[in-house]
Amino acid sequence: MSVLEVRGLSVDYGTLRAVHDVDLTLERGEVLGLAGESGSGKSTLAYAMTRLLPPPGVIRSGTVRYKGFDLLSLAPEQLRTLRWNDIAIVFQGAMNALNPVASVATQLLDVFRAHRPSMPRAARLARCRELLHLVGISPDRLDSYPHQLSGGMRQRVMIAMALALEPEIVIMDEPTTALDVVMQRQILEQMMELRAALGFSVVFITHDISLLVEFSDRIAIMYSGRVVEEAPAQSLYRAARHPYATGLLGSFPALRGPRRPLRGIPGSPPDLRHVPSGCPFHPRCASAMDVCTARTPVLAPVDQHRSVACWLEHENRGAT
Amino acid sequence: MVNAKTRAGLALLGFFGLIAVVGPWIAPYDPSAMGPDLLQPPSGAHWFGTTMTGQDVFSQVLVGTRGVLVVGLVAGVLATVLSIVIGVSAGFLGGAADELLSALSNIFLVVPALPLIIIVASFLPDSGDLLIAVVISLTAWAWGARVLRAQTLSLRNRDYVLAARATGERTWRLIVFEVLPNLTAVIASGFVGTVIFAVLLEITLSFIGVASISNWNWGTVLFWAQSNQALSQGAWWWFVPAGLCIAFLGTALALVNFGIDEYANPRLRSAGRGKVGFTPVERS
Amino acid sequence: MRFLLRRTVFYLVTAWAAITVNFLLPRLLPGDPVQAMITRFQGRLSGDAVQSLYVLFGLDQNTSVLEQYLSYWGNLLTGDLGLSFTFFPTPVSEVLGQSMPWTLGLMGVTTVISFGLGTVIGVYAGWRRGTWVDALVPVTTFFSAIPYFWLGLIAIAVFAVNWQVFPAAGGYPAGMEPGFSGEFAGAVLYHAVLPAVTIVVSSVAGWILGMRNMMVTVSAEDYVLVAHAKGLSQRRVMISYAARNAILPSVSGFALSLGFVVGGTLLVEMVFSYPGIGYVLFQGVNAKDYPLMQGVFLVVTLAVLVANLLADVGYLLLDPRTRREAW
Amino acid sequence: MNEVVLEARGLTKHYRRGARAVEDVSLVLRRGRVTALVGESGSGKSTVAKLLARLVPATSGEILLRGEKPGRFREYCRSVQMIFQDPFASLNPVHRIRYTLTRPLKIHRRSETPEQLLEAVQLPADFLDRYPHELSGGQRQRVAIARALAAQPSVLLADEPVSMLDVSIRLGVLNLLRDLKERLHLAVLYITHDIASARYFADETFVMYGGQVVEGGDSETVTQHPAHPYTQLLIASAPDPDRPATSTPTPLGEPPSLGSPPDGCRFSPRCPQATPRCWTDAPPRCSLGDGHWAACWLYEEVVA
Amino acid sequence: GVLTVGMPNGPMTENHNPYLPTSAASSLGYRYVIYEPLVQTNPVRPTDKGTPWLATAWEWAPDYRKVTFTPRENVKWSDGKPMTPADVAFSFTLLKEFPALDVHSLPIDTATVVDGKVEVTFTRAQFVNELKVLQTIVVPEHVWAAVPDPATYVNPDPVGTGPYKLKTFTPQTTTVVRRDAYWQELPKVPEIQYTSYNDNSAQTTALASGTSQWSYVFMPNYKTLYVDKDPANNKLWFPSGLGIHGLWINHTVAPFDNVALRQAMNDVIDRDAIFQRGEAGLFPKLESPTGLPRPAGDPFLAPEYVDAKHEVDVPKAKERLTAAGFKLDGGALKDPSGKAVTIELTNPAGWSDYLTDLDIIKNDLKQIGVEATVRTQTADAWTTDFSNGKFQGSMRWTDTGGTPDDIYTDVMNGNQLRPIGEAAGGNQGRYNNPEATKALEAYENATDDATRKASLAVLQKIMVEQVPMIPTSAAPIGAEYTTKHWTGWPSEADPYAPPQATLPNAIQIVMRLSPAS
Ligand SMILES: Nc1ncnc2c1ncn2[C@@H]1O[C@H](COP(=O)(O)OP(=O)(O)OP(=O)(O)O)[C@@H](O)[C@H]1O
Ligand SMILES: Nc1ncnc2c1ncn2[C@@H]1O[C@H](COP(=O)(O)OP(=O)(O)OP(=O)(O)O)[C@@H](O)[C@H]1O
Ligand SMILES: [Mg+2]
Ligand SMILES: [Mg+2]
Repeated sequence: MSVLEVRGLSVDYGTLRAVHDVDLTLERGEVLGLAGESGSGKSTLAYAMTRLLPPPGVIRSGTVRYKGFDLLSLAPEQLRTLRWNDIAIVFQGAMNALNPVASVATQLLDVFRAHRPSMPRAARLARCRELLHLVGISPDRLDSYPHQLSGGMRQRVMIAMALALEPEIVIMDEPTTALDVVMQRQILEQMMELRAALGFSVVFITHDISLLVEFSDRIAIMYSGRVVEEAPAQSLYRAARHPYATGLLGSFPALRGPRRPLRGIPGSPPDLRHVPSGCPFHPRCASAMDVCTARTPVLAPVDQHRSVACWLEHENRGAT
Repeated sequence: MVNAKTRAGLALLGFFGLIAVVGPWIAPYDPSAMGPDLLQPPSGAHWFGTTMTGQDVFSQVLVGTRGVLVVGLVAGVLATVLSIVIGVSAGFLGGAADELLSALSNIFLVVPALPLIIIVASFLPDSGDLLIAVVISLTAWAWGARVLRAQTLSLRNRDYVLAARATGERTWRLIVFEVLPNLTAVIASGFVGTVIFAVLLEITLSFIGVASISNWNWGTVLFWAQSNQALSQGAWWWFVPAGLCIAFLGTALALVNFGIDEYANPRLRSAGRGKVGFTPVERS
Repeated sequence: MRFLLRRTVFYLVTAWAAITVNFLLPRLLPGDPVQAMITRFQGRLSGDAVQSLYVLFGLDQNTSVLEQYLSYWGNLLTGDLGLSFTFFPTPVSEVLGQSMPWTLGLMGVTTVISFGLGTVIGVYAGWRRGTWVDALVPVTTFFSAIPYFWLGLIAIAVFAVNWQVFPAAGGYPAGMEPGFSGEFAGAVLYHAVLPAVTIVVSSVAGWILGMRNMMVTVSAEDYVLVAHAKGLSQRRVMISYAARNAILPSVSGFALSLGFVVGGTLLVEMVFSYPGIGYVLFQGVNAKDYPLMQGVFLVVTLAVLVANLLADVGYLLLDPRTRREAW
Repeated sequence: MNEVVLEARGLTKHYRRGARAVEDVSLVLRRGRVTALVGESGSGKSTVAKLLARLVPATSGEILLRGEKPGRFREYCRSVQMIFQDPFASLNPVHRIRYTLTRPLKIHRRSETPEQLLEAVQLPADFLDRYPHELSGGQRQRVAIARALAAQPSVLLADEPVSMLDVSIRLGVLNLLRDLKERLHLAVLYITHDIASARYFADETFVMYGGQVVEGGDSETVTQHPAHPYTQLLIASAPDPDRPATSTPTPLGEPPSLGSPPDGCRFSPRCPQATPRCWTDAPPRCSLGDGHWAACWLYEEVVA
Repeated sequence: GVLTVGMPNGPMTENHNPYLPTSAASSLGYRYVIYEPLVQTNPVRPTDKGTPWLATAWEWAPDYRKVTFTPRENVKWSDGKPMTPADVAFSFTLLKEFPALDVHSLPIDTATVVDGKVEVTFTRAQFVNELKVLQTIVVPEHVWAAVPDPATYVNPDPVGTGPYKLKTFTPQTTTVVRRDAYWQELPKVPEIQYTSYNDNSAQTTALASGTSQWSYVFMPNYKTLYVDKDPANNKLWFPSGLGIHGLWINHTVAPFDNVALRQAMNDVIDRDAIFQRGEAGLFPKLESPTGLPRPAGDPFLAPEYVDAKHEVDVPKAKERLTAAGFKLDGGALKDPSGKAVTIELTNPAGWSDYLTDLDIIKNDLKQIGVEATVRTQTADAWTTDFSNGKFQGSMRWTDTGGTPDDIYTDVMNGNQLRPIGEAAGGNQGRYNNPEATKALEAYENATDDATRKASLAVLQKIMVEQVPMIPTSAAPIGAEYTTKHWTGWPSEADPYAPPQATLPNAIQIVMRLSPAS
């Protein structure tokens, strides 16, 4: 059963289309990984779903359904009550995501004040302590200010805050970039444990393919504002179908096992202002065909679990 | 690119600039010439009326524009240069130099401006426009220097400054070419602020009778109007135009300042009308 | 603590330098108090008075500037600011004591009002960027660009002379004796309305503009976005997240301007015949009244420096990020 | 071949507010070799790079360039260039790329053109007239590399040059570095969080923890046979799609405070194998053969 | 029932010392309703016999080195003690012992009580200072003898012989109330309020609105600003004493040492324009070429100048110049050596009346080809430059006194000559004429009227023919007052006293005031 359904979402920054006609489904309790080149619109997509995209971003088309509501047509007040209660976000830079002049406690309590006005103060405080404990931070850190916490701790405070109201969906945008792997693992494993316990769904954005494969159930790969392939993590890792996805998987070094040659992807990413005609990847694609320069392939299922936006797949399909 | 506010400001400023250049030529009368019509309200012959001694107020305002603009610009430039030299050096060099220069700007901040101006004006033989501009800039740089110092402190450890140093740039080049350009917005708005301050101060000085009133400027017009109690005499035409001109000049500068801010701060530029927190849905 | 100590030492040094400058400044002025007095009376005091005045002001003895400087410090440290020449033989401290409350009252209150009002409007204008509130900002700058005396005189012409709704001059009615009565307080308030309103009108734009621009900048910060994401009410986000951070730069400006309050404003006091310290200083300057000038400078200098120090401390309290450095 | 170009002896850096960012670090960079520096966040890696570039003054310790004490800064930076960690922060937003690239050429009187520099990092020449904000992260990082190369240094200090890029672009940049190393015999210090890339690109790898280098040696050995408990933890924590389902136990605990580090081994509070001695005495460098060493009491016997 | 007096003098501090020019009592003038002089003299009619006040009679020795006062008898201090001759003598001794109190620098030698009369002797002849001596105020010995330093005494509880005593003081306003008893009939004004405004414009507004009933303030257009607001009652009278304003010329600057040039300048300067426009009709017109204002100067005029009037006469001026070798060349005047004649006129910025005068003078001088420029300075710089002789031309006043001596001494006394760069107390124009100096000395020390007349004639001749300074206006002793509440004010028709509230004569005026019906 899906908790979030994105259909045909397009987002513009002025004249520039950063997200292009994206379809995405998030199932209950699953971790959906989102990867792709930098600048392919991952963050834009995640923020647009909750209408948190800062100006000059504008949503041009599409629907985002959550439990039957279309988030894009809700009035601000309705949206406000839904936020955090149902959809929480862990932002990319935890350094800047906490209000520098308010203590951790204040910022946690704010969430309860807004969404659980009837909850007694003592209960709120108790819940805050419990939350910090949950993410492995000593509760006496409640009175600390953000600058007094290390990057990892701030990130964990954000996670605690995200879980405060036991939301249905948690969106995490590169929550661990710039942290060392030890810290990264600590945080993610905690998150996964909590997910197992609480049963929420996660949208997880990162550049680190290894991490993504390891932690997510399903992965969507974005290129130039579009989702080009979507498949269960393991099957994507073992056999990607879209040439860009294949290229990505062939580009990262492995820590263990024999050293394998890294293939990389030739060429450079497209300028979003001058996107090539047809399939945006075709100038870099080894198996590009005539049709690729002329028409843009759409994301379509190729088997039960996998969708790909590539003419190669579509022609196969057309043949069958 | 340039928004409506800035355009309006620039247009107004250009208008005053034009008057400053051609004012003395297009003035219908010699502003000092005492005509036969004493204290006449505005008429076809005297658009802004006449003074107690029969001078033409319109001509005085026209001719006086140049002095105001010159003082404002010269004082603005000098004060800005001083504040840059002292503020940026203090912030960039740090250590003892910083403490010394900060103390210097603090002293200039607390030393009262009026006596200082009187003292300097007394020492120099001719208290003309340029001198007043110099003196005003002496009293006006300290605040800017403080602001610039604080900004520089935050800039000097930016990676791009370090990176430029790592390529072997000399210190003065770091200051001039790496730090300064990033202060453009601050400097520009400081400059505009100082120009407004200088214009107001010059006019005030003329008004309270400290600055020279040998040359015509709007302050001189107001000085004569006030010392002849124009308002009490009902001669509003003598008092009002110069005051409004000052206000419009100041507003023009402030409007330009809006533009500078938005031009130099990409966040302000791109933020548009949109509201943070609720991305608009505009289906086409 | 070490931070505070270092700041204090810095301020002490600055104070010393500023006070020394303040001592030298009046002595750099050409002329002397007696000549200035003769000039000021423009013939109504005969030239014969020169001799008696030199004796009166104690300027008939020759002392070197260094001696004067040393005795000045000696007197300062014992709290003696000397006798004013303008109001001879009233002690400078008494002259200050007499005009300071008026200055502090009028300027202090209007500075606070102006800051408060400007901040509130600025917060709102920045938050609702592009709406009519925001469009108000250029209008207020128009008022701030008007020379103050012009605004004041027009206000007098309109409200005091033409409509006669407010008094034109003074801090209280001419015949009334200051005291702690309700009647007197009422009269003082009534007399303060016109000066106060004109001050606020001409100074509020600066605060609005600064606050608005900070709000616009801060509104784009991640933590404001997070606050929205948390589903907090608009008010809460605007006040506790955006405004709370945006106000920081204004605070030091506010503290400084509170320091400058002590200096009074010559123009207000001239235009409204208000009994403050600005006009006293102006008289002192015109009269070469060294002791009075020094006294006013001293008070202003100390007030500004203390305000500066307070701004530092205030910053420490308001911005937890700086606290670590301090303690 | 492989002679020492840059050597650091006992480098120590204490920041003014008491952070002991780097403690007694000794390093050797050789011609034509890439030396990787990995470690936890805040362990002082960037500080080491800045110390080596002489951008921050060392509290103690010395730096030797080709065996000699370095002279004037300008001469020094001709030989030692640095790529900064953050490509968004290290390019001045007000200058066009042309300015950024022309300056080092002028300063060091090189005869190349900026176009040639861009070509070396595989960027088209029309980038010269762009401003940094018109470039993507990967493009910026390549410009930063081009700038560092303009002086034709013999040592390149690359501080996380690829952290912000997606893997395909990352690969391009690293290949470029390797190519330079091979063609120009550059000595490279490669700082990274991506241990797998250290394995692939670096000849030797050093591991830092809490301001100290705790292990060093041949990259393959350090990544495949980590000796120091922290290195083991690091390797075990690194993401790996092929990881067996049984996840590694990771100790919860906070990184050391650099203000008042523990007396003995700085890792001791978090170390699963810590002994009482670890708490009180700093461990020596224990050689494990083949140039592989670790600073840990566990290997004391091996030395003895 | 209150008389409100206003002055544009800024805030006051509590100081009722009648001697100090810096005290509120002097600044606002209420010292003269609390303390009284020995004799009331009228500077508008300086040669009139004084009105006996605290002295019922006085008599000068022929050489004017001694004066004998007969103190009034039934006078009581406001603390109830009687005034004695000793008090009078003490008041003179006080001035001698504390030169700081003696603003007139009277060379008092002794002051003794002889047979209930008081004899005061001087080290120099006091003919020219007669009025100043007679106007000396009397203070109670029983109060002031105990004051250690009268120069720094703020006199918190003033005790005087006048009909008023201090009621309240605030920095803005001082109030005095009528005493119960007085040595003559009590005045009808029960209370006087002295209010200080911060500047002329505030004072003018107060006068116009009737808040102030009596003041002396310069107003640029008294008709619209004041009189028109209540034409029936708002009055002003600006008589003149023996003091003048004029264009001072620096005689050390060539070619202004040339008398023909000075005469020519005098010929073209339009005193009427200065009266009308520059001084707003308030500074009385100065018509006599001798520089003596009329009618105050009438008794002193030499016979040949009694009917002389200054007239603007451009052709005559040009004639004089040509005769002296000057050339008018295409509108520009060249001196005999061929140099263009230019003059820089300086005055403090902010002195708008003088600056208007200078503008008028500038335009006038253009008629004889003299290129004048007007430059403003700060008041201090101007004061210093003027007394140091570093100016070319400036508007300034002369001293005012009971005889023409004050004017002429200021303008041409050779004893006050100082080299350029050294401050001079008078004769700042550096006019060097031994004949003038001798005539002044003769006038001051003469013991008979004939000598006085003769030397005065010499001085007037020098003034007319040498033009050491170009007089433009008389110095006014004027005031604005309203007859709405009180009548009996001095006026042109009844010039019994100068109308200002800050002069000793103020009490004379208050005594004459009666409520308007
Ligand atoms: N304010 C903006 N104005 C114009 N273009 C923008 C703006 N913000 C983002 N973009 C563009 O939109 C595209 C998508 O950006 P987005 O931040 O969603 O990418 P991303 O996939 O999250 O990249 P990264 O991996 O670097 O975080 C980028 O090409 C970027 O240049
Ligand atoms: N300018 C400075 N002043 C004070 N402390 C500093 C300064 N720069 C760095 N530090 C401190 O020194 C320590 C080492 O910082 P450094 O940047 O070298 O770490 P790093 O290993 O590069 O970390 P990362 O992997 O996050 O880049 C950190 O604790 C940091 O807080
Ligand atoms: Mg992103
Ligand atoms: Mg680093």
